[in-house]
Amino acid sequence: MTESRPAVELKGITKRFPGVVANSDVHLTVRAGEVHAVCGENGAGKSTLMKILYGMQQPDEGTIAINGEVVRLRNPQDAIKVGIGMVHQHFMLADNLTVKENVLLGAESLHGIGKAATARMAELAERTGLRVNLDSLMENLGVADRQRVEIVKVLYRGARIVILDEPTAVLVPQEVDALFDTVRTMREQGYTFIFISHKLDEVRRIADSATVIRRGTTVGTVDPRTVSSRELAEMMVGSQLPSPETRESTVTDRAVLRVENLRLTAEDSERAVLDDVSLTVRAGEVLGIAGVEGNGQTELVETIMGMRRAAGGTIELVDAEGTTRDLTKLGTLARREAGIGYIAEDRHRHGLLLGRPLWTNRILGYQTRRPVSSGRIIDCAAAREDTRRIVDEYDVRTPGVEVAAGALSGGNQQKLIVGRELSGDPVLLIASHPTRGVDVGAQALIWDRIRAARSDGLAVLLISADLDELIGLSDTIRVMLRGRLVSEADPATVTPTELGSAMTGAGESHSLPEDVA
Amino acid sequence: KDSGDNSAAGDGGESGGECVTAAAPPRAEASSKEREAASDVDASDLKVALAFDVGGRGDASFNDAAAAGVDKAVEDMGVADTTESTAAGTESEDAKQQRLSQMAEKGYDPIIAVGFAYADALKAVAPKFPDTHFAIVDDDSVDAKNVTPLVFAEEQGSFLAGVAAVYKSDNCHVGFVGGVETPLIQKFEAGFVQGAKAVSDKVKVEIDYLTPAGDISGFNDPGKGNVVAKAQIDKGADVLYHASGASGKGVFEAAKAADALAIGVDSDQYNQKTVAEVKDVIMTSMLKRVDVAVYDYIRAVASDDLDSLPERFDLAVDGVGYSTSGGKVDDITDVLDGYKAQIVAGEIEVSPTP
Amino acid sequence: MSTTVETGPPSKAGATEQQPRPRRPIPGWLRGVLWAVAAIAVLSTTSYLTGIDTLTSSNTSQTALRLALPILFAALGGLWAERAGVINIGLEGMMILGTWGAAWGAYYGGVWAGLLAAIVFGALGGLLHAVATVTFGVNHIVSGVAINLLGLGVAKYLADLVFEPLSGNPRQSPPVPKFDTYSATFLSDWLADLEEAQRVGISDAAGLLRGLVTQVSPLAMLGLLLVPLSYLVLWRTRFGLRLRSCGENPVAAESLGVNVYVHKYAALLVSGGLAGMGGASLVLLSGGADYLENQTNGRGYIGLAAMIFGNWRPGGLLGGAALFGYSDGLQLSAGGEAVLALCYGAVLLLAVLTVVQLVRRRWLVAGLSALGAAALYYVYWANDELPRELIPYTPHFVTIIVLAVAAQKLRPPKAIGKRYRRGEGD
Amino acid sequence: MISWRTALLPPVLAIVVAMALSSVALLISGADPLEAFTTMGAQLFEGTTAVDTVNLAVVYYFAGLAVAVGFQMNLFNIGVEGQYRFAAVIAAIVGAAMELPPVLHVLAILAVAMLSGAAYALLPAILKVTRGVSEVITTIMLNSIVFGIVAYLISADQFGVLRGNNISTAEIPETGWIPGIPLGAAGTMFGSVLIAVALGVGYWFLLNRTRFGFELQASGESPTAATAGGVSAKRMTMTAMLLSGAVAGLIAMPELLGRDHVYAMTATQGYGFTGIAVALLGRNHPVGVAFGALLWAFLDKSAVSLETIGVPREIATIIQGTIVLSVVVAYEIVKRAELAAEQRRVGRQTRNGMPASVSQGGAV
Ligand SMILES: Nc1ncnc2c1ncn2[C@@H]1O[C@H](COP(=O)(O)OP(=O)(O)OP(=O)(O)O)[C@@H](O)[C@H]1O
Ligand SMILES: Nc1ncnc2c1ncn2[C@@H]1O[C@H](COP(=O)(O)OP(=O)(O)OP(=O)(O)O)[C@@H](O)[C@H]1O
Ligand SMILES: [Mg+2]
Ligand SMILES: [Mg+2]
Repeated sequence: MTESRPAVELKGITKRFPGVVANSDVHLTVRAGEVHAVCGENGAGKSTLMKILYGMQQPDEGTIAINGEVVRLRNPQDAIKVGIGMVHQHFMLADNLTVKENVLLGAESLHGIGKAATARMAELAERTGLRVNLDSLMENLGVADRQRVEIVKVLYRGARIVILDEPTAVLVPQEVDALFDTVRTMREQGYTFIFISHKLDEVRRIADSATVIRRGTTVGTVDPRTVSSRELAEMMVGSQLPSPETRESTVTDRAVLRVENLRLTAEDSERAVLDDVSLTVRAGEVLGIAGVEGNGQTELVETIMGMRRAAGGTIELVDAEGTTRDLTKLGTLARREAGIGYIAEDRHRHGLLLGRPLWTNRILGYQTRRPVSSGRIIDCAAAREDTRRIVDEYDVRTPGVEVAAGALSGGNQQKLIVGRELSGDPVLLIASHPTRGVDVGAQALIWDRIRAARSDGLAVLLISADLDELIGLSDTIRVMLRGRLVSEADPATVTPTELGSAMTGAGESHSLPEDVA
Repeated sequence: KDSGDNSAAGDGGESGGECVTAAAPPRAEASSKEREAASDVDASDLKVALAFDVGGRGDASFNDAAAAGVDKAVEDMGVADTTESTAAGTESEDAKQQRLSQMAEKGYDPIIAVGFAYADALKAVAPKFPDTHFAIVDDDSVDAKNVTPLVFAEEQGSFLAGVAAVYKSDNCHVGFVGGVETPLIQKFEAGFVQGAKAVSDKVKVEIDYLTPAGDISGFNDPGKGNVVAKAQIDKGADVLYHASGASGKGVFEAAKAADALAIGVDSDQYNQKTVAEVKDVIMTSMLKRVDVAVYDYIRAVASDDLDSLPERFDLAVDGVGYSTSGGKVDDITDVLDGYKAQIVAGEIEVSPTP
Repeated sequence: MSTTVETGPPSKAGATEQQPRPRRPIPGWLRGVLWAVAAIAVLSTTSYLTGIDTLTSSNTSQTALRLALPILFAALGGLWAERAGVINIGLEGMMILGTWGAAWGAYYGGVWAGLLAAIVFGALGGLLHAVATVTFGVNHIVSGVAINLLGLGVAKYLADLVFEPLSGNPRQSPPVPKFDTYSATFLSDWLADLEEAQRVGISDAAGLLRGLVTQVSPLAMLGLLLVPLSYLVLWRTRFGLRLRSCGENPVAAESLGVNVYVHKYAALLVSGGLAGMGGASLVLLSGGADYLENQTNGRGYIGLAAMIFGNWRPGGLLGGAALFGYSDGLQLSAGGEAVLALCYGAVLLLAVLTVVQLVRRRWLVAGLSALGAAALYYVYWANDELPRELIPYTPHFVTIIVLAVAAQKLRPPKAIGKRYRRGEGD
Repeated sequence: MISWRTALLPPVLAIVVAMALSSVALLISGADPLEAFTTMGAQLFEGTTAVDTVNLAVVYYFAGLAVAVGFQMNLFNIGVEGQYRFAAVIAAIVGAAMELPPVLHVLAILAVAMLSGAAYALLPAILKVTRGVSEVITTIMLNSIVFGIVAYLISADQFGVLRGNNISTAEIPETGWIPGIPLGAAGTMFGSVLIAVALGVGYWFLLNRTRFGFELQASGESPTAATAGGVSAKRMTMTAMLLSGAVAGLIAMPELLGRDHVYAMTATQGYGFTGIAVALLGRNHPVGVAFGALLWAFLDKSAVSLETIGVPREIATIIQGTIVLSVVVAYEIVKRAELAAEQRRVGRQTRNGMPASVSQGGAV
């Protein structure tokens, strides 16, 4: 650190929330023109620190210096003025505005709102690989494009210091590569990046230096190219790096879920979102579905859960005694009661009642079943009791079961959900991105629990964008493309890159080694 | 720009042109005798309370008239003390009871409830204060010894309005705009139509109400009154009679804009401040002398002579009538008084329902 | 001009954009015109078939405009507030404040002073709403309900204090000056000729149009002008973009340096001002009322409904207000038989809908609308007269029926009604 | 978790603020605030006012609960107004036509009222669920339409009876009355007060102890999460709306069965709108709504007494408006103060002991 004028220098930052100290005495120095990674467990305080740097929150203590000058950032305007831009962990986009409006917002004075602005935007879109009509509504864009819009937004404002808070969580490897290419090129042009990710190999690929934060304080800064992922992880949690590898196959030949010729049409047109999807999950098997987001995985899961009405096809569930039930006409609750556990991809939207206490969340989806309910009447005491059990068993870090679910960090919320969904003695678990945005420690725990349940005969339908997870956990992998299951892969042999190209349709279904489709 | 100064409306023409088909009744001598001031009665030991219906003092309608009656009593008879309280539009029934009870408990006597909305409250309260005198305007359904009904023959007054309207109509086409379609307002309609038909068998009568029973906004929406009156005028009506409270202002304005005539209601609207700028279209008003009734009632209480009060304030006792301010009906007062005499004499029966 | 309902499902427009095609979607104004033409077509057919020509007379459209005006202002007020993410159920209260202000200002300073005072008083209501909802994070509906109470109470109180000495009546102001009206004489005469000509369609359109160019007050012109103006400001300027972003995703807006508080305050001030103008339009038009207690009579709520009806868009809310004003005017001036004729019009509309749905092979909807058509036709055929008591509520029925038929996908601003606090987003 | 401070301080603060503001208004209009407030307070001990207040509060309580049911799932049933009036007129007509033994008759009328209230809420519910039409618009429209329906039904050609200048439905026979609770000189309390208490307890139990209540609140909190948890949002909307309508059906019953026995054209309107304010004041909690209803009824009653001392009654309306607003503002302020206190507490802890440890719920 001989740099005389670091681009960013945070000193002694402390930030308290009610009941939580998100940052305490954090120090962070970022040299100009480098990619600086910030690593840490869920809830370690990374996002909070970044929001402080971006002026969205005020530190209780500490100073911020940009390019050597101490500044007070009272709001994002101040931050933008000194050249800071931020791509948030959760998209900061208005769905009902157009792409152009989203980019323009707040920066109208730079290039006006007319032709000049459009031209500049088109140029930036080109550079970041954003290929959409600038006048289309934001809600019509896929995740990767949304990510690109976020980056265009930052660049449009002329930021020189760019914060990327978990930008890769939703991207497939090819998209990650494209993003990294962009980042590298811009680094050459003198941009400074602060990069947050839970994927340590990514950190090691792109970052010039990395600062580790644990429980709100800085542990230290290292050169990621000289330390291993394992060492990094140990700095973060102080434990060994978990791996998602399945040890031995527990697959039986008893089918649990049989989906045949499932079809689903879009709400407002005849377009097929799911096109003749057939699959079978057997007891003790983890069936992984790979696919770029927006190819129908979400819809598949929601159709199986009964949250969407299929246009055709059948869904059958075989319970432990071997009786087959046709689920096609049943509602979500009946399907859950039949023995399906469901880890939704978006825990905030579909998994939790954020404003309600943990024990209330324990009831959600189980409001008709013991122990939390006796059919019509809710048993609050039992719900509290069982929630305490989950908190203990799944290491949910919380002051108690009365706190609102929204007060927990993402990883802990996820652990609570996994605990809940495995509590009802399910025969089938549908796990959508079960470890998205979850730190390594929590990840290990979740994998562990899924594996344990699997060896007890649970059938698992796993959807994940994390290809390592998918390969490591699945017994079979099938690839989904434009609403169809196009190919099958053997997780024992397939590499993430191969899978990635199958997902993007590059080899169009015939490129995989174990292809049987 | 549209010209904004329509000068005074039609001069009416002599006795109604071809429209009138019935012969004018025989002349009767003007029966509206001057009321003698009641200075002989001393009411200085009376404490009078007035419980108004929605609108209260200043509503330029029956509440105001009641207030005027009390004011005059204070002046003439030296009433010791008065109090008043007004109902709110959305108040519950027991607020009315509470109002009456509070007045009675404070020792007010007599207590005058203005408006039939007080009927049920009075039924409940009057028996609890058997020594207090109560009166209720516009209702005779309360059957209690200490309650005096003060009701009017609105249909008789409206009959005269109908007669006047036909005499002044050039098109032989008149209109009635009711505020809210309640039995009370239907009396006005009934009398008006009978009056019009009595003098002409050719006359066309437009009848519209702004809102149905229960929706009192019809008494409070000049905009709607204006639209409806305009539509009636477009259909050919050129004399409009309204019984629509504050909405009447819209009727007057429609008449003014189209050079038509209008008839006011309840009090002499020609002299009312709130409609001053359109008063030249008001050819007459159907008077409902709530003030007289209230005044007479107070006097009767003071002189302990409640039996002297008429059962109904009708044409015979000048409880209803018509106004002449503005001079637009001066030419037909003979006709009107003639009909009045016939009604008083019972030669013409006016039905209170349409 | 009577039923410009924007019912084009926005999601569909979106879907076509996903795979960009060279053909551009129909612009909003054109869609408005198309709807207006369709509405006139239905009305003139109905009027031809039933022989009731008040349906399309100039008088009807003239009264429609007048009755629609307060609702239009209120709806515009709602638009501004809700586009900035604040539910404004307090429009009624702000309107009441506006009526008082209008009478007071006009009494002392003439009509324009009245209008100004109405705007200021309405805006004060808006300011209060802003303080409560934006600064203190109070639930928007609570605050709105409170403002309705306060507006009523304060106006009554002020009327008692100020008007009573002048008019002798605490519930009414003294007579105040009114706006003059203007007619485009040349146009109006030409249209009158056309209307007289009794040619199907043309005469009807001419009749409706003529009502809109005769005896129009500056306030009505202002109201109509404010529709495109609101569109331009909200959708075509930087301020509007920022304001709308506060209603869609305030945290995102904040993260881009937009001062959400300032924009919400501004939106509510405008909203209150517009509601105040709505109040003024009850007071300052000839044939109107001066100040009169309770004269707004729920028009603020109706305005809110018109705005939702119009899918939070200026063109749409104009359609909603026009629909309401038209059916109210028709009902008031032509009574039961015209309403019955409207039933007949609805039958025609439903028949068309049935055919369209059959072509699209949506059997259920087609069946339902066919059923509705049959039922309404029965009502028309079996009755010479509808229950008299229900006629005054024609506009309310029409609104419900049109909404039920139009099957629109409403798209409220996303963050509407949500509490926003600086720095609390994620 | 609600401490006594968060629960009680705000309303007290709000009442103080409201009194302060209205004092200003009183002073401007030349009245003596002290006298006004004493009169308001004193009237509670005069005559039957106290009992009248409770009676009115019973009505408001039903109205508040009807609105609160909808609020529990973010459904804004502004149509309680129309629903209760529709239910009242139907119940009055049916009740007068029925001949049944005493208790049964009352129960039958209550059932009819609840069914009619729910029926009037059915259309908005259906339109919302099947066509996505906002319940706010439809219920606003239906609130107006109910005027026409009531007028039609009680017109003399249909079921109306002329009583003086008033028209009303025929009188319900005595078997259909709910007897009052005589309290001597203090007046007669509505027997319905017991129904109100029962309904409050039932409401609490329904919301907090039953699956239905759980599902209702879950869909209010997050419709998407509720859907994923097996709660059908459409069914909940439908049930909540109908339930709200059914409770609304009871609003007019205390007066209809306990005092008036007929539904007249002059029957009071606006209870539905009052219900919104009361529900909000009581924060949708059964006990809170009860307090809200009592406070509101008290203020309404005071308005009458104010006139007798020559103070404009609008003051009561102004007080009501300010109270609603300041109660919620006060809740907000108190909540923030508590938050700040908590933050300080945590800050102290971290400085003394170790930096936020996992077990203490620190930064985890
Ligand atoms: N606005 C807030 N109010 C209260 N607590 C908060 C708030 N924002 C964050 N926290 C808490 O502060 C802690 C740090 O959160 P932060 O989002 O910074 O973690 P993170 O490191 O970004 O985690 P992740 O990897 O899950 O994104 C967490 O315990 C979180 O619950
Ligand atoms: N900040 C707030 N803003 C608006 N409403 C609130 C707020 N906090 C609580 N409420 C409402 O107030 C009501 C009372 O809260 P409380 O937590 O006591 O509910 P509860 O769990 O139903 O209580 P109980 O278990 O005693 O019945 C709740 O129904 C909730 O909707
Ligand atoms: Mg986080
Ligand atoms: Mg984070």
